[in-house]
Amino acid sequence: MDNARLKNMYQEMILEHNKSPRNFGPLDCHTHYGHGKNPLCGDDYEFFLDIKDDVIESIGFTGDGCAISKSSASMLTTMVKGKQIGESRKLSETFLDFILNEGSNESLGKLKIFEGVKQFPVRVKCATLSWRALEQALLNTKHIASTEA
Amino acid sequence: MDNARLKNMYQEMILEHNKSPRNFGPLDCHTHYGHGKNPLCGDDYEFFLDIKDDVIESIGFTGDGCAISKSSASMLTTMVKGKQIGESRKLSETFLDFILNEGSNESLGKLKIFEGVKQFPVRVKCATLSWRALEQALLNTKHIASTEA
Amino acid sequence: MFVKEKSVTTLNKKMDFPVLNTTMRGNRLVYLDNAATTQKPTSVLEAMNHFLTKENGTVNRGVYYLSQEATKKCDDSRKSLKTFLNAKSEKEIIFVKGTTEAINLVAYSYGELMKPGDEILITELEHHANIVPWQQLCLRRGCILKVAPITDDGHLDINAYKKLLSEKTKLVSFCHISNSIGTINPARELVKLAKEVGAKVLIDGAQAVSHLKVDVQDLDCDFYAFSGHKCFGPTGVGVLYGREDLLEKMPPFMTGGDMIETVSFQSSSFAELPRKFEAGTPAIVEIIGLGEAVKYMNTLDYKEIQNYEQKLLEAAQEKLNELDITLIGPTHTKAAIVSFVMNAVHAHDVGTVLDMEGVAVRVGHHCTQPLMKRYNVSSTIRASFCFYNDMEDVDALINGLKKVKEFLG
Amino acid sequence: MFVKEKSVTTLNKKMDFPVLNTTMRGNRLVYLDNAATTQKPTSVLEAMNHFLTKENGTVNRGVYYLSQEATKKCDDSRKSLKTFLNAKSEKEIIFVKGTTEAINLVAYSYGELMKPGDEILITELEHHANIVPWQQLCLRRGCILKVAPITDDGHLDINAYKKLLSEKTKLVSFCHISNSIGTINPARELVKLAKEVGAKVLIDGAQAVSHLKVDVQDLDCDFYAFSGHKCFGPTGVGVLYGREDLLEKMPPFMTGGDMIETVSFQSSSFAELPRKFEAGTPAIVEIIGLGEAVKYMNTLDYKEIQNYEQKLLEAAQEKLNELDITLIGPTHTKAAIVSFVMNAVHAHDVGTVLDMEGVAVRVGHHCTQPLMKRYNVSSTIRASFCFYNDMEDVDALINGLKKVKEFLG
Ligand SMILES: Cc1ncc(COP(=O)(O)O)c(C=O)c1O
Ligand SMILES: Cc1ncc(COP(=O)(O)O)c(C=O)c1O
Repeated sequence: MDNARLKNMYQEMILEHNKSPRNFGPLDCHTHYGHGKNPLCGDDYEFFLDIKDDVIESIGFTGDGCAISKSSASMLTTMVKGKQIGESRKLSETFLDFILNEGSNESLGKLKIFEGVKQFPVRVKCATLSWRALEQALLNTKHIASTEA
Repeated sequence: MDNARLKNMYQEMILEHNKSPRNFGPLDCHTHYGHGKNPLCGDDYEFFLDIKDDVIESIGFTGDGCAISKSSASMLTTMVKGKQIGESRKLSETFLDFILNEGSNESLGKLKIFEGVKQFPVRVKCATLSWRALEQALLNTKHIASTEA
Repeated sequence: MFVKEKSVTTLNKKMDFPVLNTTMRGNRLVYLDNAATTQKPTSVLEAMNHFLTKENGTVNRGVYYLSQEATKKCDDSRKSLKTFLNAKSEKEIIFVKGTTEAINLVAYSYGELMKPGDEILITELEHHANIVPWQQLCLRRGCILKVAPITDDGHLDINAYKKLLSEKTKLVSFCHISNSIGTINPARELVKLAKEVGAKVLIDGAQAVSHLKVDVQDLDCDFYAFSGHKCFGPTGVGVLYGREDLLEKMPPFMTGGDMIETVSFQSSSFAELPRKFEAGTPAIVEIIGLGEAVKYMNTLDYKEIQNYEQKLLEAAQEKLNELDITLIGPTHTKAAIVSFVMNAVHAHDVGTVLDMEGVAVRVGHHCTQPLMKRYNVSSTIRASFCFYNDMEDVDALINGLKKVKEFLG
Repeated sequence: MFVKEKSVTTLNKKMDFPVLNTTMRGNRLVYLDNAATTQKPTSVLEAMNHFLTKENGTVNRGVYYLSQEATKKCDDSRKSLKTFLNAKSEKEIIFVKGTTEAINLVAYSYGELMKPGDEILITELEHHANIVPWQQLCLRRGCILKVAPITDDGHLDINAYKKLLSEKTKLVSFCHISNSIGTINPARELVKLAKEVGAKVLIDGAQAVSHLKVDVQDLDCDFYAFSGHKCFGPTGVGVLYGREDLLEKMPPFMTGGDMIETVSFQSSSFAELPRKFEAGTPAIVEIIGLGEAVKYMNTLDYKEIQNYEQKLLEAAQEKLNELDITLIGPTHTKAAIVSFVMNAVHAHDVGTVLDMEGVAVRVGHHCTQPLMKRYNVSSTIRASFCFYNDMEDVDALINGLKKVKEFLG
């Protein structure tokens, strides 16, 4: 049944990021921190950002969850690394608007592949979780203790 | 509709006792006391008994309620006045068995007219209330303060 | 004017309610116990039946179809209720078992924020559900229960109410409409007065939702409680509306699954609103049924209904006054609920004879013993009308009462 | 032997349950989330529908036909439950909203009789509904919560349990069957041990009633709690069995109409059992539905069902072991509930793929976070069987999991 819909959600790239997540692991030193958690299904991720002069110089994440949430977290890190805060926020907004509403997928680049998730309404929050955590991290202006402290 | 069933319950004698209850009013002096109360419909009666040498010399009741409960209380007083405790208990048992189960109505005398109530299951407790209060009063061995005290 | 008259006299909704089309004791059923529970329209019954036969599943945690659908339907129901009550947010809609649980929830949970000496003000009109939970709270926390009296004509004594309000008053709780005698309280005014002394206000809306349009923001109350079964929905479900900031501050009432965020044996943290107050598997099919009842109510024109019900009420009161009865309570500013005693015939006997005619009324104290005491009666006969009643129902009541007189008068 | 085998493999009840005969995503529905909620047989649906379309009325105070019938039906339901559980008296059957309310009722009400330093003993297997209410009670009254551990194979560590019992232990509460991993607790033995130190015992029977014959006198427990929706009845109703003498001593939990004897503004006195604990309009149609579910369960041969379910369980476990999965919890003395993780695939993804095959399983922590932690997993895939499942359902699960492997492995 419905193989097409499943294949559409579990795209190769998603499965690949799920197996080998990028930027996985905490940062030695970070200036911003975000925590995304879905108590109902147990998805739980922490994001560590090192922001200098308005630019996300470095980003890492830890945690566990389903293929959608993990690949979303992984791809998020690759997308925002090196970007300015404003640009990252904009990307986040565009992505959420694309997933939650009928927003355009232009300017989303490879994030477009999450299109298939929209056919699985209960899985949508798996795709959005890490972006929510990013927004939270970017709001967080005060420095957070580095993991070394 | 169903006039027959109604007439069968609201027998002349029942209506007559309801209008002119016998032994209505408290006793100046009593040795036993019983209280019957149905909080759901508001029936509420108090029984005052003066028992000497095992005989119910005098009995009175106060309170208010529906035609069935009031006539039942009134007829109860006329039936047990002058009877021994044992006899009264026996009468009570026979009456309750008649109303609640398939018990015989022999030896019930004019109490037989409550037969019609059996066709109105929710009204059965109206007919039994005062008999329950009587049983309670007869259990009550200690003297109760007279109303004059 | 003519058009209005017409619509008023032709309002006929009986066909929507299967029970009303059954016969009773050989007559058509004359259902006049709507203050106890209302009948349910076909649409509600069908929504429940459809769910149970085709889609039954649990909510919240399932990734499978049935559970997703159930979750969506319950969410939709909450959305409908938010709009229906004009709440600001869905977080303010808590599903409970009924009005009684709603008031107990506030008494237990908001009660935890109250201190010895704090005062709770209720009125003489209240249902036991809006009396006893406060008495128990007073016993638990040393608070003081005050009661605003009514005047002989069954309306709240506003001056006395004002005098009882003070900065000690922390909570005021009153019924929107009295279930027993039909009084419609001037809710907005009462809320305004209570707010002036800084008190929070709960409105017991059990009787109101089926009779008038409720707007919690317009009323400006802090809590609003009602039962599904009294507004065309099923038993086993009701709603507590609560102002979000207050609900946030309140500790949970019942605890268990679905209302927690994380649990360890050391401690637990609680979920966001509204789930914080909804422990355990919700009354799923009942919530769906209530959602459908809201849809039904949304098709009603409350103005029209109020006009119509008032016509029924006036006719009933007029005809009752020709009989040997005494009306209890107000004669104006009241919902279509009449409470009366028949001179020389006990309410219970009246009920039985009416039942034989297929006329269903309530006799007793209507869970308002203090109010009965106020009027020095132990019980009344209460006929409570709904928009699906009609003049024939009024006539059936009157004819039944004549018969009572014949039999027992 | 042959005859038994035959009856075991031919048990087929699917026809009794309308939902099981729907198609799902083009396949027949394979419903394996019975621990969350069970489906309802036609007889239950018809009883509810009949009541709502023909007889709907409220209970207790009405002298009219509809109300009398409703009252009688609810009374009959209570009688059926008394017999079903082998309680001594109908006074011991309290209708509540579900297991969660039942446990909260005991925690609030029996909790009032507890003192600082009193201990409550639960187990590591418990559902949040049997953890959080006790934590809250401990916070309210200064009691201490103790937790009996399980062994790696998912059974209660009886020695540890014994050691934790002392004369300080005032209440012991454990599940009859674990909803998460299926463990069947040796309830009688656990009760006996608890009684030796004078503790009262509550059994959370939410999962047990659909799988085995419950006899509260034989178990000798003080309280037994379960939900209607988990044993073929509707949502919105459940039962708390309580020993009469204990219930008599306990203060009421929720208060309001129907549970009082007299109310004045000074004080109120409470009604007799069971009404003392049933404030407000009961969940009438749900109570009627539950009564009908009991009738249905009375037609079942529990021995046969247990045999049958064990066959399904064995087959499922055997076939699962051939896949790349890890079973969590016990392998014997367990109900037909299997909990597992798939190596390298997250439970959530498994659930989605299975759903696409029309196979409904639960993924997550099953409201047993501490137990998940014990096994060092954040979630499991749980397939919970009922007697209406069959070998085809087992095969559908296995095939679905193979597909998961294909897609995501
Ligand atoms: C063992 C156990 N206890 C308690 C509960 C709570 O039951 P309910 O949600 O019906 O109140 C459940 C089910 O969720 C359960 O499985
Ligand atoms: C004014 C009022 N408040 C509270 C209640 C209690 O509602 P429920 O019994 O549905 O909880 C009722 C109805 O009985 C009522 O009429």
